[in-house]
Amino acid sequence: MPVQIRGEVLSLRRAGSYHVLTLTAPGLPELTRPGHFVALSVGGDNTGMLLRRAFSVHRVQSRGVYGGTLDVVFAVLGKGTAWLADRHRHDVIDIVGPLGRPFSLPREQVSCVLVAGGYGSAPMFMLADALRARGCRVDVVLGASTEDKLFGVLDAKRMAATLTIATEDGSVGERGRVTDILPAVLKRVEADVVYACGPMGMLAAVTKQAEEHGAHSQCAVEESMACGVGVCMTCVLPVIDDSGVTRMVRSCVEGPVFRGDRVRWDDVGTIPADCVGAPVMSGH
Amino acid sequence: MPVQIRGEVLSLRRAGSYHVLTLTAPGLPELTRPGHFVALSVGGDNTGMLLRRAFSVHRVQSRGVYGGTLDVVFAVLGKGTAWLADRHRHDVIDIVGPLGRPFSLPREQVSCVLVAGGYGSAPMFMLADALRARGCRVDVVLGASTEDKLFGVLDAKRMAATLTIATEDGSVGERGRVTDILPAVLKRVEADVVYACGPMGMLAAVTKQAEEHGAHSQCAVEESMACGVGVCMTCVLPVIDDSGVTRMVRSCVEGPVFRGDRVRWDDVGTIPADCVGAPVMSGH
Amino acid sequence: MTRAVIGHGPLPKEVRDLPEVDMRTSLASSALPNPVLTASGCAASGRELDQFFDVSSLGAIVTKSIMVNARSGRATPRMAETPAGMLNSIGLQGPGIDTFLDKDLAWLRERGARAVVSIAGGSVDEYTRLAQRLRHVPDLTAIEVNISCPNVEDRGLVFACDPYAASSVIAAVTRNSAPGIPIFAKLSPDVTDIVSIAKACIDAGADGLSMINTLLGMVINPDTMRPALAGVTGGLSGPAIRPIAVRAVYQVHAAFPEVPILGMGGIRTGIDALEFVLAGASAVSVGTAIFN
Amino acid sequence: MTRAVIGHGPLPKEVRDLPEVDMRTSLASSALPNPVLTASGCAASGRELDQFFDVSSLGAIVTKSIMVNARSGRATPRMAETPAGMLNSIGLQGPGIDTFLDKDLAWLRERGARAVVSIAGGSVDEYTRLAQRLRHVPDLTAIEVNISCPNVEDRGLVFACDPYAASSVIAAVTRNSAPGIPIFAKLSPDVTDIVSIAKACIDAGADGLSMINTLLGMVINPDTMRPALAGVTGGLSGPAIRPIAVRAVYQVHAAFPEVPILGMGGIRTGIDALEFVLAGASAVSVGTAIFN
Ligand SMILES: Cc1cc2nc3c(=O)[nH]c(=O)nc-3n(C[C@H](O)[C@H](O)[C@H](O)COP(=O)(O)OP(=O)(O)OC[C@H]3O[C@@H](n4cnc5c(N)ncnc54)[C@H](O)[C@@H]3O)c2cc1C
Ligand SMILES: Cc1cc2nc3c(=O)[nH]c(=O)nc-3n(C[C@H](O)[C@H](O)[C@H](O)COP(=O)(O)OP(=O)(O)OC[C@H]3O[C@@H](n4cnc5c(N)ncnc54)[C@H](O)[C@@H]3O)c2cc1C
Ligand SMILES: Cc1cc2nc3c(=O)[nH]c(=O)nc-3n(C[C@H](O)[C@H](O)[C@H](O)COP(=O)(O)O)c2cc1C
Ligand SMILES: Cc1cc2nc3c(=O)[nH]c(=O)nc-3n(C[C@H](O)[C@H](O)[C@H](O)COP(=O)(O)O)c2cc1C
Ligand code: FES
Ligand code: FES
Repeated sequence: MPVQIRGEVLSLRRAGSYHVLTLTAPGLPELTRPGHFVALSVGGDNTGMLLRRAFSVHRVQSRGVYGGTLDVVFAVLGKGTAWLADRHRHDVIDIVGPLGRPFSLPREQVSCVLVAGGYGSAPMFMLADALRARGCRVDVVLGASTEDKLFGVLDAKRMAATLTIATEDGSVGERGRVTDILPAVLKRVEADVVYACGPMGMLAAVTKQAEEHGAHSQCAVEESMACGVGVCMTCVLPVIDDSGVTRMVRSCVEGPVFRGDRVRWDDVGTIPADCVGAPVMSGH
Repeated sequence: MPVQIRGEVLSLRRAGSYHVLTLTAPGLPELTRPGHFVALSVGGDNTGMLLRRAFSVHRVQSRGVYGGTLDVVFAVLGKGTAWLADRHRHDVIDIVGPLGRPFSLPREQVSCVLVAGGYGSAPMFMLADALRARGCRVDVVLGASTEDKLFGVLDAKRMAATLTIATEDGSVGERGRVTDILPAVLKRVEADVVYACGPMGMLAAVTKQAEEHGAHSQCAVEESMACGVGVCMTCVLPVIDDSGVTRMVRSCVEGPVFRGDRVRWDDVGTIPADCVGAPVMSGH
Repeated sequence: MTRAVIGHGPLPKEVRDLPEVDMRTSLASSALPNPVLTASGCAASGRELDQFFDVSSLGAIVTKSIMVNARSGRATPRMAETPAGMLNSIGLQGPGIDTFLDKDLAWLRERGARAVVSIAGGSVDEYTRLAQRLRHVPDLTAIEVNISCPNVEDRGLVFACDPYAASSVIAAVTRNSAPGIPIFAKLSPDVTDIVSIAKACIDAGADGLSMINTLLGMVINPDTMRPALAGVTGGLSGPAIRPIAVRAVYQVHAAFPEVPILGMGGIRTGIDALEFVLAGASAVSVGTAIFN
Repeated sequence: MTRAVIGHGPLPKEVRDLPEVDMRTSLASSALPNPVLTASGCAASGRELDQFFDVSSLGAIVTKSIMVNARSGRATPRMAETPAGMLNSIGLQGPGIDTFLDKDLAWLRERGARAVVSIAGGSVDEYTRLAQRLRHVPDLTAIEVNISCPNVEDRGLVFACDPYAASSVIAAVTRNSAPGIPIFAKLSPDVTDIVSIAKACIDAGADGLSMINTLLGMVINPDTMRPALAGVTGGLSGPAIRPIAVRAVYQVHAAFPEVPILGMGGIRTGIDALEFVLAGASAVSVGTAIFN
């Protein structure tokens, strides 16, 4: 049950290439689970930007003088994120959340590897807390093109049993991508579940490596969204259901977290011919 | 020769119902004469508000640390002025100006009455200074619906030989409109020229009273403008030229100040049938 | 517009500025407690929005256009934001009429919400079958016929762009629907003369008109240098198109003052809704603003 | 787009993001040093803008549509701001072709600025007379034929909305113009099938197409409850309509890849201009953004 809140900017700080925005968000923390996202209005009154922007919940705090706060981590990509990066203390931003389906947590005390590319690590710290509270082992693998695009290295170091890092330019950790270092980690820690958040290509590869290793995978996807609440059908991708049938499902309400093995990664951006309701081919 | 300047907000203060906005405006003061206006961009990046808003120049200062400042006085009317009223120190506002034709100043040391309704007094103080510098007598008549909609009473008191005020609710001065008190003032001070700024209806009436008294009139009009620089033909009104011919003229470049007797006040908002290029009536 | 509609979630924050008066209105023969509806395709079948506010307080939910069979829609990206608007190219993804009736409409009925069912087809025959399927469904507030669909039997020409094609669809639907249920033809603004299309629909038996659907638009992504939408073109909606919608409503109302109009296109606030009412609409639908 | 164009006054502040490369282009047989023009009616005849930047650095000035006789235009208010757009109903106010040639075009020539002269008429005969009047005028970059005008001889039907009427005007203009001068037909988006209008104009001899003109829109003032414009309806321009313009350019370019297109509609930045070029335009005009 999401809520709509007028959040006040408490702080906005840089973290490498990213910005960390803290908003008052009374009522939100109690409802939020790791992997949930929020949709923020951007542009202010009379803006030409109609649509909310989606961000993973990085952190929520329910205590304190503000009766609840929300942290999101974002990269400036276009107009809306540029506007967000220009906010000041006391500015008001409209929040809708928590939205989507969060990560599934294991019932048993299993070994979990959390893999993130770039700001994909934003939701991983809440997730790590929840997993550790259940007695799971948590190892973290972070990757980015370069050091300043890693987010949360110190926090990850503190909370993870081990932290392994890959950067494409080798500025920190191994030179390469997370998927160059993940298989070794999976083996080393005898991973049962892999949690991943990052670009589609990474999620596809992580799913494959998890499968090869025999681990479950939970992937948080990032599809362009218009409504964020399930009413517009913008954010779909092809997902296989329990009976083996492929459907175009809405990542804003049935995701953003999916079982990796259920997403037809290679077909994202297309309508697979065997999907429910796919156009019937005419001709020979 | 107008300039385009990115002005920084130095201050924004209330004055009765109005707001006084001071912007840095290097280069502007030297170019500005009483009656000029400026066009301000509103809404910021990605705004849905495309058009600049026009405001009379209230004051310019060319000295000081900022290398030139501009004051405008405004009422919150709609979206754009609401946005302006919400600015903070250091915000940047794009300025184009000075625009339009300023008030004509008399060559001789004549008796001048300055009449203004509401924020129409904004340009009158620069004008009064210029007139007094030429040795003219300046008397001021201010009117508004109620006291908080008078602007600049103290300044007017200081600079004018006499100040007469009318408010519709009688909260200060005479109860009534400026045109109820103007004829007596014209007579008392033996006015040679009347300068007026305010709503169209007031300008029409002032022009008539000036004519009856035998004074010249100079009226600053306020027509809705799209470009403010003479290229779009939005801001026209019917004005009689030297040869007695009526044309639809652009108030942004041929005004906003017109000789009162040249404007066909009763026909504003229409295309008079005898105007150049008026539709030829068909029929019998 | 009615206080109940606002402030609880992703719905027009400012659709509230109309005076607090009796807001009852009607869509042809159907009475509505208030004149604010959702626009087809912008509220699914109401269930998701019910988390944010009581959907039964709406004038009605206009459901996503439904076709006979399940349909996967178009490839992604399906959306691009534009100045004060957005493009969509969803391609009428939906479960097909049977599942819709069993699940979605059943939920709306149970919830006590009024439903206007929007139907879409690729041929006159498909519209006919949809009308027949709805014939015995009780308690429908109205049927909205989305004729902004390509006619697969006529080189993909959009029904709403041709008076004859539009009239064929509307005639088939009115002929096959339960008597007494208001049939609203939903018009496209992408035509030279919307009044002539309106006339064709009215003559064919439409009880009212919904206007406007989206305008055909396109965005090219400067980074990829390719169309931003997988479907190349898409439908433009949002405040950007409001002046076009108001004009269309005004023109058609001037020509057919007796015909009820459900007005839409860029409505965000009560003032916007009032503009449509002044132009001649009996009620309004809110679409894109729901996403805001 | 070229650095010279920007930053000196009321002109698209951000039309500068294209790479600093050789920007030469052509409009049919006329060469231009760069592909950025002003849109008709948004730059008068260039003189006012010359205070802010050197108008001879523009690809060309497209002058306000001129008619045979002086014309007072419509009553005020003539303008209403809309979300990311504006409505105008100027009604082609202008001095008539003779004064225009003597004063405005003479100034442009003296100033060394390239001129595309836009002409408008109420009948095929009026367009013919304008073409004849321009026949011996030297150094015109092109003639743009604004056919979004009501035909006084055919119940006020807009030429641009009918292939036959559009073709009659373009044929008359090409027949009566100096050989070699490019004739651009300016199309209206307010049609069911813009490709068919484009075809009619090309078949009638147009060397190129300018697109798009404004869309017919309307705003009702909620305070007065009356249309905001004295002329009731007006033309919608600005970024709001950009997706429609890009789509129109793309469709027409796909159908007639050899025909040069002067693209316009909501261009504010170099990126916007690039979008039109990618859609198929050879050059672009900037209109409403000049006011910003
Ligand atoms: C579930 C989810 C979680 C996300 N979490 C984060 C996060 O924690 N940190 C972060 O920096 N970003 C996150 N994103 C991406 C973020 O939403 C986009 O970067 C942002 O919307 C870009 O907006 P813009 O106005 O700057 O870009 P523009 O390109 O101007 O946006 C135009 C439109 O496209 C949409 N859009 C553009 N890029 C994306 C994208 N990559 N994903 C989704 N929509 C997009 C925008 O929402 C907007 O509607 C997330 C996206 C989703 C769907
Ligand atoms: C030469 C001139 C001098 C002016 N001087 C002052 C001044 O010193 N102080 C002051 O408070 N106001 C002044 N105005 C009026 C001021 O421009 C409008 O109040 C302002 O544009 C309203 O903008 P808005 O966005 O708040 O209203 P909206 O109604 O949202 O504006 C919508 C559009 O209509 C135009 N518009 C609306 N009302 C007016 C109006 N009364 N006059 C002109 N355009 C209008 C706006 O510019 C905008 O383009 C002046 C106008 C002109 C033409
Ligand atoms: C994402 C989206 C999906 C839509 N789907 C449909 C649809 O299925 N059937 C239909 O008739 N109109 C559909 N429309 C059009 C809307 O119902 C409405 O006519 C249009 O968007 C204008 O209103 P607005 O500006 O308030 O959105 C859709 C619009 C959007 C934005
Ligand atoms: C105030 C105004 C006046 C216009 N006058 C004309 C005109 O005289 N002739 C013409 O062909 N187009 C005219 N147009 C249309 C523009 O040339 C252009 O086609 C349209 O505005 C779209 O471009 P834009 O969005 O960049 O303004 C006018 C537009 C505006 C805003
Ligand atoms: S974004 Fe609208 S359904 Fe997912
Ligand atoms: S406002 Fe454009 S000509 Fe005056």
